Amino acid sequence: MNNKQQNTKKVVVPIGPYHPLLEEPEFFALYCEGEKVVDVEWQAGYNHRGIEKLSESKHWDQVTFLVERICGICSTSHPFAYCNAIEDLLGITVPERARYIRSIIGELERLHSHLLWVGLAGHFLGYNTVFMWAWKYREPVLDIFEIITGNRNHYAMFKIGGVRRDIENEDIPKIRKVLGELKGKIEMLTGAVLDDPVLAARLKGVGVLTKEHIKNFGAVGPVARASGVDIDVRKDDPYAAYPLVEWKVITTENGDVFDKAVVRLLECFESMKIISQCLDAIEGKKGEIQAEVREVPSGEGIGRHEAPRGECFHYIRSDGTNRPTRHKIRAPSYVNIPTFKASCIGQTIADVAIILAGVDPCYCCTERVAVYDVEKKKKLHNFKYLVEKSKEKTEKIRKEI
Amino acid sequence: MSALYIFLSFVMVFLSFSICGMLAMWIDRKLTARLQFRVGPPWYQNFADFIKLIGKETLIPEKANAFMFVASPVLGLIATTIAGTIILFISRTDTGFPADAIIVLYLLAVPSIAIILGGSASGNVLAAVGISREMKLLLGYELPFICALVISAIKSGTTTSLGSIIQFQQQNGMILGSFSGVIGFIIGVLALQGKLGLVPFDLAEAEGEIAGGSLIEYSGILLGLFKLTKAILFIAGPLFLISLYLGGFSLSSITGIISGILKYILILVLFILIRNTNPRLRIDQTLRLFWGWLTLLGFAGILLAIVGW
Amino acid sequence: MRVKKPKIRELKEAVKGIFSKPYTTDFPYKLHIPPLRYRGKPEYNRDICVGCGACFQVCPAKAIEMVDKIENHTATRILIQHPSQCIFCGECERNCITKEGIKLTTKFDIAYFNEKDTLDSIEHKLIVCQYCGTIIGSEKHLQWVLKRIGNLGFAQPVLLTQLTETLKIKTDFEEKVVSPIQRTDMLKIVCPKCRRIAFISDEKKER
Amino acid sequence: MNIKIKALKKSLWVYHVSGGSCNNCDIEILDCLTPKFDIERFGMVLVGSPRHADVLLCTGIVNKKCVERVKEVYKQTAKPCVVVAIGSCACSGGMFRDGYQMGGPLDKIIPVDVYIPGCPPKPEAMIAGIVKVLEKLK
Amino acid sequence: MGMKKLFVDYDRFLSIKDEGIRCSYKMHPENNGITSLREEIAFLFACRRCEDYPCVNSCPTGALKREQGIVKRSKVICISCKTCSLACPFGTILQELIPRVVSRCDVCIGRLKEGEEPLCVKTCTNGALSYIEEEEIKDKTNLYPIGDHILVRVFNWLHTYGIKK
Amino acid sequence: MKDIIGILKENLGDRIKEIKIHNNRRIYLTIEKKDIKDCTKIIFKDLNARYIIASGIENFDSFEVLYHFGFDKEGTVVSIRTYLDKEKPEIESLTDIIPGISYIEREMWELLGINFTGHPQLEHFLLRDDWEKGNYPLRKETYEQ
Ligand code: SF4
Ligand code: SF4
Ligand code: SF4
Ligand code: SF4
Ligand code: SF4
Ligand code: SF4
Ligand code: SF4
Ligand code: SF4
Repeated sequence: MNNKQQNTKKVVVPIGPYHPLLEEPEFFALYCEGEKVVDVEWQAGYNHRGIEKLSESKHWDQVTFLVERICGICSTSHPFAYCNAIEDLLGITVPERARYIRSIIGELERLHSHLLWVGLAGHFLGYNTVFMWAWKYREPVLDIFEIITGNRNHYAMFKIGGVRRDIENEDIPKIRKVLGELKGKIEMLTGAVLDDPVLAARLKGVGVLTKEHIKNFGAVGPVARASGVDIDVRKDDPYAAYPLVEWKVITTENGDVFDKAVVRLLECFESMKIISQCLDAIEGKKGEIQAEVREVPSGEGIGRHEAPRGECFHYIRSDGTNRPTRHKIRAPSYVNIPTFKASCIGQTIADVAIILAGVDPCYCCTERVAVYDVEKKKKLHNFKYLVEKSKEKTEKIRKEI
Repeated sequence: MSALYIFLSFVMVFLSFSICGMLAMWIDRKLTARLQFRVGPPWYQNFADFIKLIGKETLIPEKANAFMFVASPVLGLIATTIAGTIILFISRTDTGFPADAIIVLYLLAVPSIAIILGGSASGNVLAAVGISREMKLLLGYELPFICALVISAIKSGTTTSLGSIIQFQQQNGMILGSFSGVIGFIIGVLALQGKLGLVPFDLAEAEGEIAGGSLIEYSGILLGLFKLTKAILFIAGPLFLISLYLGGFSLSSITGIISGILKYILILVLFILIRNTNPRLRIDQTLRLFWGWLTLLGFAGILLAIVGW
Repeated sequence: MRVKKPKIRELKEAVKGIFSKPYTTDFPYKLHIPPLRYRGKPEYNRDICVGCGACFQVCPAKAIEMVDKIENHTATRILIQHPSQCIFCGECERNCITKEGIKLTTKFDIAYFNEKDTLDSIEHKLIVCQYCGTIIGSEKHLQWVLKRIGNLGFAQPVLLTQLTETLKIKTDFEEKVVSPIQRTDMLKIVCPKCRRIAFISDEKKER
Repeated sequence: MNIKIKALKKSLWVYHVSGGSCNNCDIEILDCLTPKFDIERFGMVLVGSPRHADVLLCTGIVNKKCVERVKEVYKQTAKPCVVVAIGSCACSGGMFRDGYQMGGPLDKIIPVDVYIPGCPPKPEAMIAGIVKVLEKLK
Repeated sequence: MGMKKLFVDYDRFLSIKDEGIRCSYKMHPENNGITSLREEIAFLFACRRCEDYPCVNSCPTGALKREQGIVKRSKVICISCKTCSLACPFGTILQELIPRVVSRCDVCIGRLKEGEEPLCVKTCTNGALSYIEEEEIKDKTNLYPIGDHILVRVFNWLHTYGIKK
Repeated sequence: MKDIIGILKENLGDRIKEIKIHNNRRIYLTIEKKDIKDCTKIIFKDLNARYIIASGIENFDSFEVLYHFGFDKEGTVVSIRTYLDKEKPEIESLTDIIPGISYIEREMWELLGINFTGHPQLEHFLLRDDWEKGNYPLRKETYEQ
C-alpha cells in the first residue's frame, strides 16, 4: 500500500463502550496519527433505552422513577427537572419545606457527584490514591442518603408537587456531622490539586475550550463555567430553595481541564453552604411537604435543574390524561460531549482520556478497533470486517517495525 | 565452577526470586491499600493469582503469530532469571566476568522487549498503542539507567564488573554516600520504576486509556508467565541497584542478610511512595523527563563522579 | 497569596492512612444491618394485605404480577412480587390501601440462582358475581371496605352478605341468579355491572 | 476440591460489562473496589481485558446495540468464567422491559450463573452474591 | 344540516361484551378513549348522587371528590384499588372504568376524512356506538348531550327527580 | 421580561405567527418553516441566546419541531415552534449556524424520521446501524403493532 493510501487509513483508537472503571458505555472513535488525535467521532446509543418513549406509557407518578433511572449519578437531577416541568405546566408552587428538602437532596447529590468525578479523574491520570480517597470521602454522603431516603442512590424522593419523604429532625445532626468532616477533606483535596506540580503539568492548558466553543456547542455546567461563561440555572431561573439561600456561582477563565477541576472542587464548598442553610431553615419545624395535584391539564411545560454536570432540561406535553404525550429529555452530557470535537483534536491519546473525563460524561473503553475508510467517505458497517482490517494494519505496522 | 553449579544457582534464583518477588509485590499491594485506607489482599494473593492463571484456558488469538506469542513470555522469564543469577551468584565469585554489569543491564531490558514482541504478535491495535509506548519508555529509561551504571562504575574505579563494584563499596563505603552517588541512585530508582511499569510510568498498561495495553490479548498461563517475570524483576531490579549503590549484600552472615533485606525494603518503600502520590505521566512528558532532566542529571553525575565527588 | 505545599498534604494523609484502622467494613464476616428506612425486598404481610391489587397497579416497573384464576368454582387472586424486576422504589408500600399490606423489608441479600427462590406471593379468595361470573373483589377487601365505611356499607348488598357470612348468619340467598336479572336479584352477590342492570331493569321492561 | 478451584476462588479477576444501564450499578461495582468495601481483600481485582477475566459483571438491559458486543466479550473471556447479572435491569429488564431498544435480558444472550437484583444492589449485596457463587463453585 | 355526533348507548355496554373496540387517538400506547368517555358518563348520569357518598367515603387516597354534587375522580391520585367500585350500592362505578392510566377521547375532531367514522364506531360490533346527526335518532328518550360532539343514551335516574344536567 | 418579547418582536417582525406566553419565563413562538434559518440566526447570533435543544413531536396532522433557546440573564426559555408536513417531514438543517445541533438533528432523523436537508452526516446515532428502515420508534404509529 502506498503512502497516500496509508494516510487515509488512520488508526482509529476506540474508547468505549466498555471500560472497567466507567459508568456508561459510550463509544468514541479517535482518529489518530501516531499518538496524535486528528478527529473524534461520538457514537452513542449503547445506553439508549427509549426512555422518552417509555415515558408515554407511564403514569405521571411513575415517570418520576423512570427518569430517575436515566442516570445513576445525577439520579435526582432528572426527577428534579421533570417535577419542575410539570409544576411549570400546572403553575403551582411547592410548599416551602419541600423546597428546602429538594435543594438539600440536589446539593448532596452534587457533592457526591463531584467527589466521584475527582476520583475518576484521578483514576484516569493513573492517580489511584486520589481515586480511593475521593471515593472514601464520598461514602458518608451515600450513607446519609441511605439513612434519609432509604437507598444509596436512586433516592425516590421527588414527587409532583413536593417530596415523598420528610427529613426527620433526628437525622439533621447526622447530616451536619458528615458535612463538617467532609469540609476538611475537600479542603485537603483542593489544596493537593492546586499545588501538585505533576497534576498542573498534566492538566494545565489541556483541552482548552473557549467561550466561542461553549456557545457553539451549547455546553453547560462546570464545563461552561470553567471557560468563564457564567450560567447556572439555580441563579438564572431560580427554583426550589435556591433563591432563599446565600451562595455564589463559581467561574474561572482558562477553560482547561485544570480549571474544570477547580470549579468542581470549589462548587463543593458552595453546596455545603447551601445545605447547611437549608438545614437551618427546616430544623425543628414542621410543615407540608407536598402540594395536592389532582389533575394535570393539557399543555406544555419546561423544567430545568442545574445538575452536577450542568443544566438538565425536560420538556413535557400533556393532553389532559395522566400520561405525557411527549417527554423530551436533554441531559447535560448531551451538549457537553460534542465539545470534544473542539477540545480533543490535536491532543495526544493520553490527554484525550482526561479531557473526556474533564467534561464528566459517561464514557468507557475497551472496544476493539475499527478502521474508517476516509477515502470512500463511508463507514464500513460490518464489525468483523473492521476488526480484520485493523488487524491487517497492525500486521503491517509490525512488519515495518 | 561447573555448569552444574550455574544450573543449580539458576534454579535456585528462579524459585527464590519468584517467591520473594511475589511477596514483595504483595507488600506493595498491601501498603498501597493501607495508604488508601483499605485492607488489601492477603499474603498469598499473588500465588493464588498465578496458580489460577495456570488453571485457566489459554486463548491464542486467531490472527496472532502463535510462535512469537508463546515464545516471548518464556524469553522474558529466562532473561530475568539469568540476570538474577548473575547478580546474586555469579558476580560474587570468581566466576564473575569483567562486563557482567552491562550484561545484566541488557538482560533486564529483555522483559520489556518480550512484552513488545508478545504484544505485537497478538495483533491487537490497543496492544499496538501499548507496545509503541513500551518501546518509547524502554528507550527513555535505558539512557538514564546506563548513566546510573556508569556513575557507579566510575566511582568504583572504572570497572564494569559487579563483583568489583561491590568489593569497592565494601572497602570504601556505599557509593550513595557521595554526591554523584545520590544522583545516580535517584536516577536508578526512577528508571526502575519505569522498568517495573509502576505509576507514574505505567502508561504501557494504562487501564484508563488503552485497557491493559500490550498484554490485552494474553490469558491463562502465558499471562501468568508475564506476571512471574515481573515478580522476578521486582527482586532483581532493586538488587541490581543495591549492588550498584548500596554496597550490595552478602549471603554469608546473618547481619549481611538482614542489612540486604533492609536495603531492599528501603527501595521498595520509595517505589510505593512515588507510585502512590503521583499521577501517571503522558508519554511525551515521560520522555522529556527521561531524556531531558534525568539524562542531564546523569551526565552531571558522571562529570561529578569523574571529578571524584 | 497562598503558600504552596505540593505533596505535603498527600503524604500526611498517606501516613495517616497507613497508621489508622482501615475504613473497610467487616462485611461479610460480620452481619451488616442496613438503616431502618432501607428499601430492600418487598414482602407481603399475610395478615394485613386485603388483595385489592393497587400495588400491582401502581408499580412503575410492573414487578408485581396479578393472576386471577377461577378453578372448579373457587376463584383466587395471586399476587406475586418479582424481586428480579423490582426497582425498590417503595411505591407499592406507599400506595397500599392498608398501609402495611406490602412492606419493603431491609433484606438486601437477595441474590439468586433461580428466580423462583425469591418470589413472594400471596393468595386471596375472590368473590364472583352469581349472575355473570365476573370477579367482584377479594373477600378480605370487601370486609375491609365494610369496616372502612361502616353503616354506609349496608346499602351495598354484597358487603352486607359478606358481613352475614363473617358473622356466620345463615341466610337463604345462596341460590343462583337466573336470567333475566331482576331488581330483587340486587340483594344477591352481583357485580357492579349486573347491579346496574338490575336497577334499570324495570325501566327497560317498560320500554 | 482441587487446588485450581481453590486458587480461582482466592483470585477472582472481574471484568465489567455494561449493556445499557443507568450506570448506577456500574458505579456501585466500582464502589466495591474503594476503601469502604475493598474487594481486593478477597483477591478480586478489576481488569481491563476480558481475556484476563474470571468473572463478568454485567449490568444493564443489554440494548439492541450492545447485544453483539456482549456476546463478543463473552466469547473472548477465558473459561471457566462466572457471569453475574447485576441489577434488576440485567436480571429481567427492570423498568425498561417494554422499551423498543430492549435486547436482553442478559440470560437470553449469555448463560448467567447468578443474579443479583436491586436497583442498584448495595455493594454488600454484590459481595454477598459473589460469596454465594463461590460456595457453588466446586 | 346538523353536525355529526358520536352517539353512545351507555347501557348497551353493560349487557353485551365490549371487547375489541379500538381507538384512533394514538398519542399513548393502548389508548382506548371510549373508557374515559364511559367513566365520564357514569359519573355524570348513571351516578345516583347518594346522600352520603359511600364511594367518596371509602376511597383510601382521597382521589374521589364531589364537585357541585358530581363525583369526580382525580386521575393523578387514583391508584385503581377498586374500593369505590365495591362501596357503591348502585353499581355505578364499574371496575374497568377506573384504570390507573387513563385514556383520552378527542371525538376524533379534525382527524376524520369526509364520510369517515371514528375507529371506535367502526370496531364496535354491538351497536352501542354510532356516528350520526342528532335528527336521525328516532327514539329521543333518555338522550343527553355532553358538550357539542357527544350524545348519550343512558338511563338517568336523576331526571325522575327533576334534576337535569 | 417584557423587553424580551419586545426584542423578539422587533427583530423577528411579522415572521412570528403566534406568540404564547406561558408565564414570564417560558415563551413559545410559532414561525413558518421557511423562516427557521433566519430566525435562529437572529436569536442565536444577534440576540446571543444559548442553544438548549430541539424537540421533535408528532401530531396527528403534522410534525412539530421546537427549538429551545435560553436567555440566561433573564432566565427565560424561548421555544420556537415550527410545523412540518406530515407526509414528508423536512426542514433545513441548522448545523452551519449552531454546530452543536448536529446530534439532536441526527437523533430526530432516526427516531422520528424528520429529514434535515443539508445535514452533513445523517447517520444512525443511537440505534444500531442495521436498524430497520422506516421504523421510527418515537412515532406514534409504532403503538399499533
Ligand atoms: S449527564 Fe451523565 S451522569 Fe448526568 S444524567 Fe446524564 S448520563 Fe447521567
Ligand atoms: S392491600 Fe396493599 S398489599 Fe394487599 S393488594 Fe392491596 S395494595 Fe397490595
Ligand atoms: S418497590 Fe416499586 S418496583 Fe418494587 S414492587 Fe414495589 S412498586 Fe414495584
Ligand atoms: S325501590 Fe328504589 S326508590 Fe324505592 S325504596 Fe327501593 S331503592 Fe328506594
Ligand atoms: S438496575 Fe437500576 S441501578 Fe442498575 S442499571 Fe438498572 S436502573 Fe440502573
Ligand atoms: S356511591 Fe355510586 S351512586 Fe352513590 S354517589 Fe358514589 S358513584 Fe354515585
Ligand atoms: S379506585 Fe381510585 S377512586 Fe376508587 S377508591 Fe381506589 S383510589 Fe379511590
Ligand atoms: S371518537 Fe375517536 S378518539 Fe374517541 S374513542 Fe372513538 S376513535 Fe377514539
